[in-house]
Amino acid sequence: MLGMLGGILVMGTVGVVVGVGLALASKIFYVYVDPKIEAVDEALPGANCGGCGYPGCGSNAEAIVAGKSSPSSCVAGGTEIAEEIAEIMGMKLEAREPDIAMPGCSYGLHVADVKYIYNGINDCRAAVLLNGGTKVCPIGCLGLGTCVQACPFDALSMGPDNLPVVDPDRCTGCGTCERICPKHIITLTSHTRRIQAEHTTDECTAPCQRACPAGIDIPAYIHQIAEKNYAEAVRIIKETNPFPAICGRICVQPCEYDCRRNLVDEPVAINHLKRFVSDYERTSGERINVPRAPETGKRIAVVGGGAEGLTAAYLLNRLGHDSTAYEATAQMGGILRIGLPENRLPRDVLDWEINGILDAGVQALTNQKLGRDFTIDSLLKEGFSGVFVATGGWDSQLSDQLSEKSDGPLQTLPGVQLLIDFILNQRAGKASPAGKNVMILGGGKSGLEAARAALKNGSENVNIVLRSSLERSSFSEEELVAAEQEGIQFYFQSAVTRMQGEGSKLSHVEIAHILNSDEEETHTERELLSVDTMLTGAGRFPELIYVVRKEEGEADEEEEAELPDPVPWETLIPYPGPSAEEDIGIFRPGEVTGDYKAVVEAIGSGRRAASSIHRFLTDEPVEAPANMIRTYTRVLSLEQLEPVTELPRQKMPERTHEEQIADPSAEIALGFSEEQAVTEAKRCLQCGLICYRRVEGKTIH
Amino acid sequence: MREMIRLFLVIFLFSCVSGGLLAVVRSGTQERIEYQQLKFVKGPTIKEIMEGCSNDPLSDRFKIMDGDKEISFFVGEFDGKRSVVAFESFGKGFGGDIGVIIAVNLETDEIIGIGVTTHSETPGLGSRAKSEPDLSSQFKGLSIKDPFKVTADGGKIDSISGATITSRGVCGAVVTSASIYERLKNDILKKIKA
Amino acid sequence: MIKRPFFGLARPSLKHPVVVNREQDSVEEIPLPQKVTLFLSPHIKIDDIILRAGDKVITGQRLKLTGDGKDYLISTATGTITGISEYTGYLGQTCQAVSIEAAGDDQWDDEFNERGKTTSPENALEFFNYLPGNPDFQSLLSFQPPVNTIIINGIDKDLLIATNQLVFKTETESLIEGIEHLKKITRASSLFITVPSDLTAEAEKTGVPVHAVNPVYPNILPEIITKNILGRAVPPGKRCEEMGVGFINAEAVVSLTRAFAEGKIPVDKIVTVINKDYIPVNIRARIGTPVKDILKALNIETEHGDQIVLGGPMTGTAIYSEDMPVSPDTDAIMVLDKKRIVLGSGSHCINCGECVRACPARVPVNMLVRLLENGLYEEAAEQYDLLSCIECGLCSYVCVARIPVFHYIMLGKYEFSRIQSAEESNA
Amino acid sequence: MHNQKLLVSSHAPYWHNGSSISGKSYSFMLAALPAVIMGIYQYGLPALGVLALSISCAMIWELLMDLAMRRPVSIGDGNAAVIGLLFAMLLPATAPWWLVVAGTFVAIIIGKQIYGGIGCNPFNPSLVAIAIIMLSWKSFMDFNEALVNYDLGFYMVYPLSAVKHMGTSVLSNFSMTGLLLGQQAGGIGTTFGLGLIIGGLYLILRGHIRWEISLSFLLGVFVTAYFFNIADPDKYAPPLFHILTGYSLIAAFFLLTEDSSSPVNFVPMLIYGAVAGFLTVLIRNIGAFVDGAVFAILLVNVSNPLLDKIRPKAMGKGTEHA
Amino acid sequence: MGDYILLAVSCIFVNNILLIQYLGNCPFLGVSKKMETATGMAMAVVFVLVLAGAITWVVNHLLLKPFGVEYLRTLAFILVIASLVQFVELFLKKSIPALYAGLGIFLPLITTNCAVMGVCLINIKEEYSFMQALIASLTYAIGFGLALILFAGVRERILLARVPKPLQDTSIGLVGAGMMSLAFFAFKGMV
Amino acid sequence: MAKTVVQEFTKGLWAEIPPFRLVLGLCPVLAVTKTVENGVGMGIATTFVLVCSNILISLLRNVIPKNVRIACFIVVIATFVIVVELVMQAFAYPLFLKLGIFIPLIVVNCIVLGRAEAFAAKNGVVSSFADGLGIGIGFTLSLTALSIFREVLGSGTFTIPISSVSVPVFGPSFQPFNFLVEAPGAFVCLGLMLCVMNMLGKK
Repeated sequence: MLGMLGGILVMGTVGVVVGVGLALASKIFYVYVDPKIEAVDEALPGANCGGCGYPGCGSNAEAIVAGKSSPSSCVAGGTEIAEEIAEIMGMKLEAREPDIAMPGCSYGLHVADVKYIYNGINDCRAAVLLNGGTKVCPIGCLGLGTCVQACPFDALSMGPDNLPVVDPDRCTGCGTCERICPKHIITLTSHTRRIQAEHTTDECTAPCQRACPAGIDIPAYIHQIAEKNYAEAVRIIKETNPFPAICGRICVQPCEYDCRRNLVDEPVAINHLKRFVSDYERTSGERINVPRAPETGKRIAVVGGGAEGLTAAYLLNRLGHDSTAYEATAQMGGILRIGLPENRLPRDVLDWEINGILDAGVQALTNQKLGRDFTIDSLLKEGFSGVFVATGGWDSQLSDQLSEKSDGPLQTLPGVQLLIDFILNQRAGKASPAGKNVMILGGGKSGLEAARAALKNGSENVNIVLRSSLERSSFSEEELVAAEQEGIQFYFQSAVTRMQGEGSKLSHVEIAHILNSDEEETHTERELLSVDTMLTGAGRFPELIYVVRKEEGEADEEEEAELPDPVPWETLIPYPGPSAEEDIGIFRPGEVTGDYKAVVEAIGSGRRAASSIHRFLTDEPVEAPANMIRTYTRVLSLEQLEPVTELPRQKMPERTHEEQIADPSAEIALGFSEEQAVTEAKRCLQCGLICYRRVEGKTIH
Repeated sequence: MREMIRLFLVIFLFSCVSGGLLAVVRSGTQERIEYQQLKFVKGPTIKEIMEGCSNDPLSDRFKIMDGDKEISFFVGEFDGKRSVVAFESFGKGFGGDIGVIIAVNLETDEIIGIGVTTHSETPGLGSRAKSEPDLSSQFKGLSIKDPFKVTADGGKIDSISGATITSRGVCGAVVTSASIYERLKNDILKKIKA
Repeated sequence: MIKRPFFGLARPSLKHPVVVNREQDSVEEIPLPQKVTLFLSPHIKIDDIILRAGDKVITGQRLKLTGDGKDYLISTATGTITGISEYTGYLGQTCQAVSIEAAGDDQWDDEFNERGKTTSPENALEFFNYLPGNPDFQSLLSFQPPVNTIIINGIDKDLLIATNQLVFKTETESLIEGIEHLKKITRASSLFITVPSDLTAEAEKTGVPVHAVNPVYPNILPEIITKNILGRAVPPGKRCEEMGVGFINAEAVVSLTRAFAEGKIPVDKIVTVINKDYIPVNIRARIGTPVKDILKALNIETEHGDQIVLGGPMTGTAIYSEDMPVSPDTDAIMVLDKKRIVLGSGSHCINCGECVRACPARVPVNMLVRLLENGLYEEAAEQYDLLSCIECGLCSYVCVARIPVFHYIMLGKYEFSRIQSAEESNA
Repeated sequence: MHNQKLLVSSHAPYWHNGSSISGKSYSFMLAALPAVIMGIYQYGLPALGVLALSISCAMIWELLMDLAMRRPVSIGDGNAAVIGLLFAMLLPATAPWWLVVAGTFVAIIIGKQIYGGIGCNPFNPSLVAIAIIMLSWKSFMDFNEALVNYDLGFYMVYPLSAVKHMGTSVLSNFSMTGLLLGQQAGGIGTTFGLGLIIGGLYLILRGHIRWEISLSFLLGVFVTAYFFNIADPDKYAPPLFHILTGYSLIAAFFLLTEDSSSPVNFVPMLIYGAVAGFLTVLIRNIGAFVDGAVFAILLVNVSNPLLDKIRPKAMGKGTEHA
Repeated sequence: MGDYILLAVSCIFVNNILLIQYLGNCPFLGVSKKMETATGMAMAVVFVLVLAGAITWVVNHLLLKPFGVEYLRTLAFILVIASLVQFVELFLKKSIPALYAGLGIFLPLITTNCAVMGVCLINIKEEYSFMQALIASLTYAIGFGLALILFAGVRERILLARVPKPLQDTSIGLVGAGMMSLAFFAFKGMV
Repeated sequence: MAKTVVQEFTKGLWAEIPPFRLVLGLCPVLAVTKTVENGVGMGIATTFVLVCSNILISLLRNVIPKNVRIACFIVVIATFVIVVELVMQAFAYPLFLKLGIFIPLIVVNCIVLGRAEAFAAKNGVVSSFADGLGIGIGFTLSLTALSIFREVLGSGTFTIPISSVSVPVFGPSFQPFNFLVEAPGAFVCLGLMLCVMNMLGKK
């Protein structure tokens, strides 16, 4: 008992001293350090890989606590650490789709053309110092394995053909390889990124790929067919084109015109191969889909159930948003359903494809007409983060707006009327409502007529916006002077870039004045005009995305807040595709964007719209990459091929003439057999920028 | 302030509780530990130097206070006579204290034998003081009243090569025991007889 | 490769050639080629160039390249522009190359003459950027703080080359006149001439202070000359021009004389061609002449696996195509037989210290190369003097493990500047 | 573009002075030859056996390790052979075969290859092996015990242990010329002082080793031994004796100068050598080991990276603000 | 005086706490990758160990011994050391932030550095006087620091070498430490 | 996230086996693995402390204020260490002598404090127990493996735990590789074992 007392006494004394000392010290020497930073730093893996974009885990921890970086910014840590950090921060975690590195070069040094024999350091960066590397191709992999050495997670190795191979299980998507590769061969990729990808100049693209309006990775899927991985082929196609079976039947195949095999014999039957794999999907009975990115909780409305609208809806769905398609008629499909003969596009194929999109999670509402059953305003009010109007491909959504119902004008697109309607009504003596501020787009002489009519009807400001320059306009000097005296304002060399309004009313239109357009560089000056009625001279109205307008300075976070009534909105233009000559404005010279010569263009446009919306929702700039390959971009190519064995193109089996007569609605083309498909796929030269598959066994040296 | 008190209290309580708890464990094991220490540390040495005795010196032990230190004495019975006591003393070695047990014939004051019990000397050098008999056997038969010094210091004890300090430490321990012996001889005799 | 000396204790001694009384004093003329190719400076973008294929040009014509007329090119042949193509060169820099198909006889452009042949700095900048010998008037005239010391190189910047020495020996009179022009143009407060010690007599005729250099590599590197003349070393990562010291080749000075005398911009370059046996031949060729034509005129054959270097053995740049032309700064063309090519090894540094002892800038190359191998460019610059390197190449020359040390260092410098500019743009 | 003529592209410089690792290794072997021949002459076939086994084993271990780690085979550079040779030179001629095999394993694998091969080893591989063997199998490394069956006509007691145990009185048994000419017990290649000096001078002249290290080591040994000798001439041998016996000379020219584990700057080289010399004598005179060279060198190897931080300022550095 | 020097030599070299006594290896391997951190750690250890050695000696002789509760030594010591370290950390953070920036991050590591605790226990076990304990603590710490800094130099080079993948980092660090420990055998038997 | 108790236990045996995976607690690993007996003894002692302190800290985890938690953990751990020390003295005295200073030093073994801090302070009693036991057994296994390697090759013997009997493993002609039982050998052995573990792959 005495011993016990001694123990307690002594330890008690020590405890008192220590306790008092520490308690005092913690008071006296108190320095505030945000415990969150320490906690976050502790939770981070400490690999200092830099994948988060900060120099090390410590600085990322500070950035996370400061709110500059997201809890899931650590790519190396994975979800577990992200959850832990989110917990420390008291935040809800936004799920993130994993990125993995993907090498973008498929011809190693021993098969590609080389400029010289390299004698130097085993490091790609060093090789680049000597005339940009050994390969003739300016973007080809130099095969010295710098990325392999740089990978902090051992996920890369050099494959047998001296190209890097990624181990997807180990790759954390930190991006070290992407940053270190001097040729930018390795890029991080995910389905999200692939859906949004545009072909760029620093990327190895085949001629067919560049020609495809939908941007399908053609060599990749043909390669998968040759390897008999049909499901993978379908998945690759669906990343940019959710209608392989339809496209495979009715596409105008611009890709085949550019096929490099044209230099030798006949192009590869790219489209027939697409049809073959889509039929494979159809007969297998199982849907093959692009994996869906983590749920974002955002809802997007797509007005129009045609190829463009459905493409956008499907891809938005794949990007993690909830998309709903509104179709005015009773059935989805748009012009695909009514514009094509049954024997070229059987209806069951169409239904199969549309059902596939619906099965993937896209909501579809039929018999819903814009302006009658819902308005853009009502959709925004309902909580959609964006409304994509994709009705342009079929007919004008504006032409019959006054005839449908007798009781007043039916508003489809807020504040927009067709110039021709306005004039016809005017001439017919019907009441033509036009607001105080009227803007007339194009229209030539009838534009002027409409402007005068509007002024007569009580409009105060009437502007005519013209794409052309003053010299090239259809107005004479006298006409202009006269018109300006009447109070009509002209804007030459200008384009509409944005519309703003509230509820069902248009309030402002932003136009861009294009300055010195003769020079290579174009400068624009933007101007916001008050407009409540816009009369458009063109027959069709471009695809636009309507989103809720935020006042400047309004915090982003308060999305939950009640929307004001009427909803303020503005329009967003999807970034233009590679074939667009001009980048500015909605209305382009000649036709507007929605007039497609082929379904594949509509699909491409739908994909870009989906990508634009996704970019908008993730606070990225809505624009194409600066180095996107456009029609006028100079791309290295080949004029002739080294001897390549000529191989005949597979013939598409077709119904005989007699059979066609017997059953006129049955499909004429029958599709490749598997053997045919694989043989045809093997004809593909698997082109890269300048590489292609050479005759077997032949090497350069 | 409240935080400080709380902080202080927790540490205080923790210390007290653990101190008390350990005291209990300690009192439960104390006896056994003491015996174990004797058995394993000194036991083999005592047995060795008192070879031929007819009793168990380990259990035949008594304690005498030397100043504020308690010293254990082990009694050896030779030829039916309880004539030998063995006890431990310490000398400074190279790596710390060296414990030396010395057995003395109470009648002749002659050293029966010495043995090194504990040390922390360099293995292979100083440790030979314990493992090899070169050093300790030199003391056998000498009178405890002799001045023990190693040759390097002008004495007659040959030190272990490479371990002068250790040898010096052993001598020092023997010298210490001599003084203890001198001081306590009367008490020892008393105790033995008792 | 040359044989290792038996006594390895001493520093490597790489002597410059002495041109006095040698056969090579004669200069062989290379006929006008069918096609000349002229490189534009890398900052000119293809989209800005207003020259078009099919444009007719005449010899010595000042061709405006861009709309604002700041950038120009001196045509070196009379004929038609056949194309503008992109070329990726040393350090991965891309620049545009203009090819001109020569149409027989030269017609000379008279613009310089018409403009009065004044010695104003503006005129120099407008006409002399492509002068043979590649004078850097841009630096000499517009550097801030201004360059006030100009050193005329009478010794060539690399081994085996004799271009400038030759000029010194054979065209002393023109040189004296050229120096007068140079003085008027630049108004530099002091001029020096550097020559190998055995050309001191010729150099002294010019009346300009002469700095005789022991003709052993790397004594002729600008940084070392700056240090020897000014007594101040160039701080790491800085250029000599930042110390107020500019350099101009003797050949460029002589070209000035010719330009003023004839009223035409000279378009011929003296080049030392070093064939596979290391025997140098001096030739005079039109700027833009493909290497192929020169080799053909001299009957030098190349095979698969050989190496052609523009410049000398220590600092030149290897080219991969014989279509590569002679530039205003091409002092030498060296053809290396494949047997003589040193194969770089992937060995680790064995820490023998040869490089450390050979380095004139006292850079700890042994540690530097370790860091560079591991890609630690920032540490290399901060702790191991990466930026102090004066790019002489001696480290690679002496490396026992045959590591391409110089390559590593240039890679390190390149990557380090990239990292720095990336950081600057982030900040 | 097939079969076209391609040129080689590399970075400047395009010349090289012709030195190579293999050349260096062969020079080392050549330099070691006098001492080795003397060793074989004195100890006969067993010495030759040890040498042959050691060199071949070293090369085999190197090869195996290269294969195991999928590295380019590096035995061609001769470095492994040199390590094997030096290791064997340090052994007594009677070393059993398994000792040689195990020793070369330690030297090549633990001493060199696991750090990444040539140039990466922070310690001299041969010495790592010798030190480990000295700890593990003392009796085989005790030259007195090992060479007990040899009678070569001179005093067959390992000089250092003789002095250590018996004091300087035994010095009369040795003549300095005798020691210089190899009349002493010791390792196969360590006794013939003259041969080692000739080899060392050859290496210095060829520029393969750094004379600063060798010189400062010998000076370090000399000065330290001199002071010890002055302090107690009965106990501590004179400086020349220390230089000519044990591993001193082979250490000065062959072991201490191993590239990877020694400094390259002038001042560090001097310090490195001198400290090694000092420690060698210190261990011999007051330490537990008979010959201190092995551990002294390992100890300076450790300090090499730190020492090598002493270096001259790079040209132009620090003048920015001048 | 001579004894003290002998003690110092013994503690720094002959019985080096890291390489011969195997104490304090976790921080040894942990912070030896860079010279800077090694120097910081070495300084921190010297600083703390001297304080800890003195205080634990006092605690032992003035508190534990008189009460006969030496069995509580471990508990008392670790408590004292841990709070000492925390105290020093707080103190430096507030008063000498410059020093804290250099040493601060190493201080928490010292709490679980068995070299500190080990030396305190050795001081008691060897029954050193206060002065001896102080010197032993200081010199053990110096020995620790010396080994750490030397090793950091070696390790910096090893990090730049082509060590095979499975051996990288700690594995090769341990082998290197073993070699260094071997080298320290040089001092064997000197004192 | 939710791991079962079994998982908490088994992870200590392979996936997170100290000191190979978590490079912590090296000092005892190096110091006491000269003989198998020492290794096993040390392992068991550590396991005991680990399990007990894990349980107690897990129980008290809501009582301990955050800013003095380390001090409190240390008190808890030290208490158990002293218990082990006393018990070992009473019942396994020879082993106590051999392990010497390393028994009290369990208190600063990073593994023990590390588990307390990283696991027991955040988890329930049952998982903390499983975790402590798993890690402890893993630690013991590592020590055993290392000590077998070192003793068998370094001394040519095998000391059976508890009985303290050293059995020669090889014939008399075997020359033990003494280096392994010396300090440097301990470092090298551990380094090479880590290498082997790395080669065997994580998890």
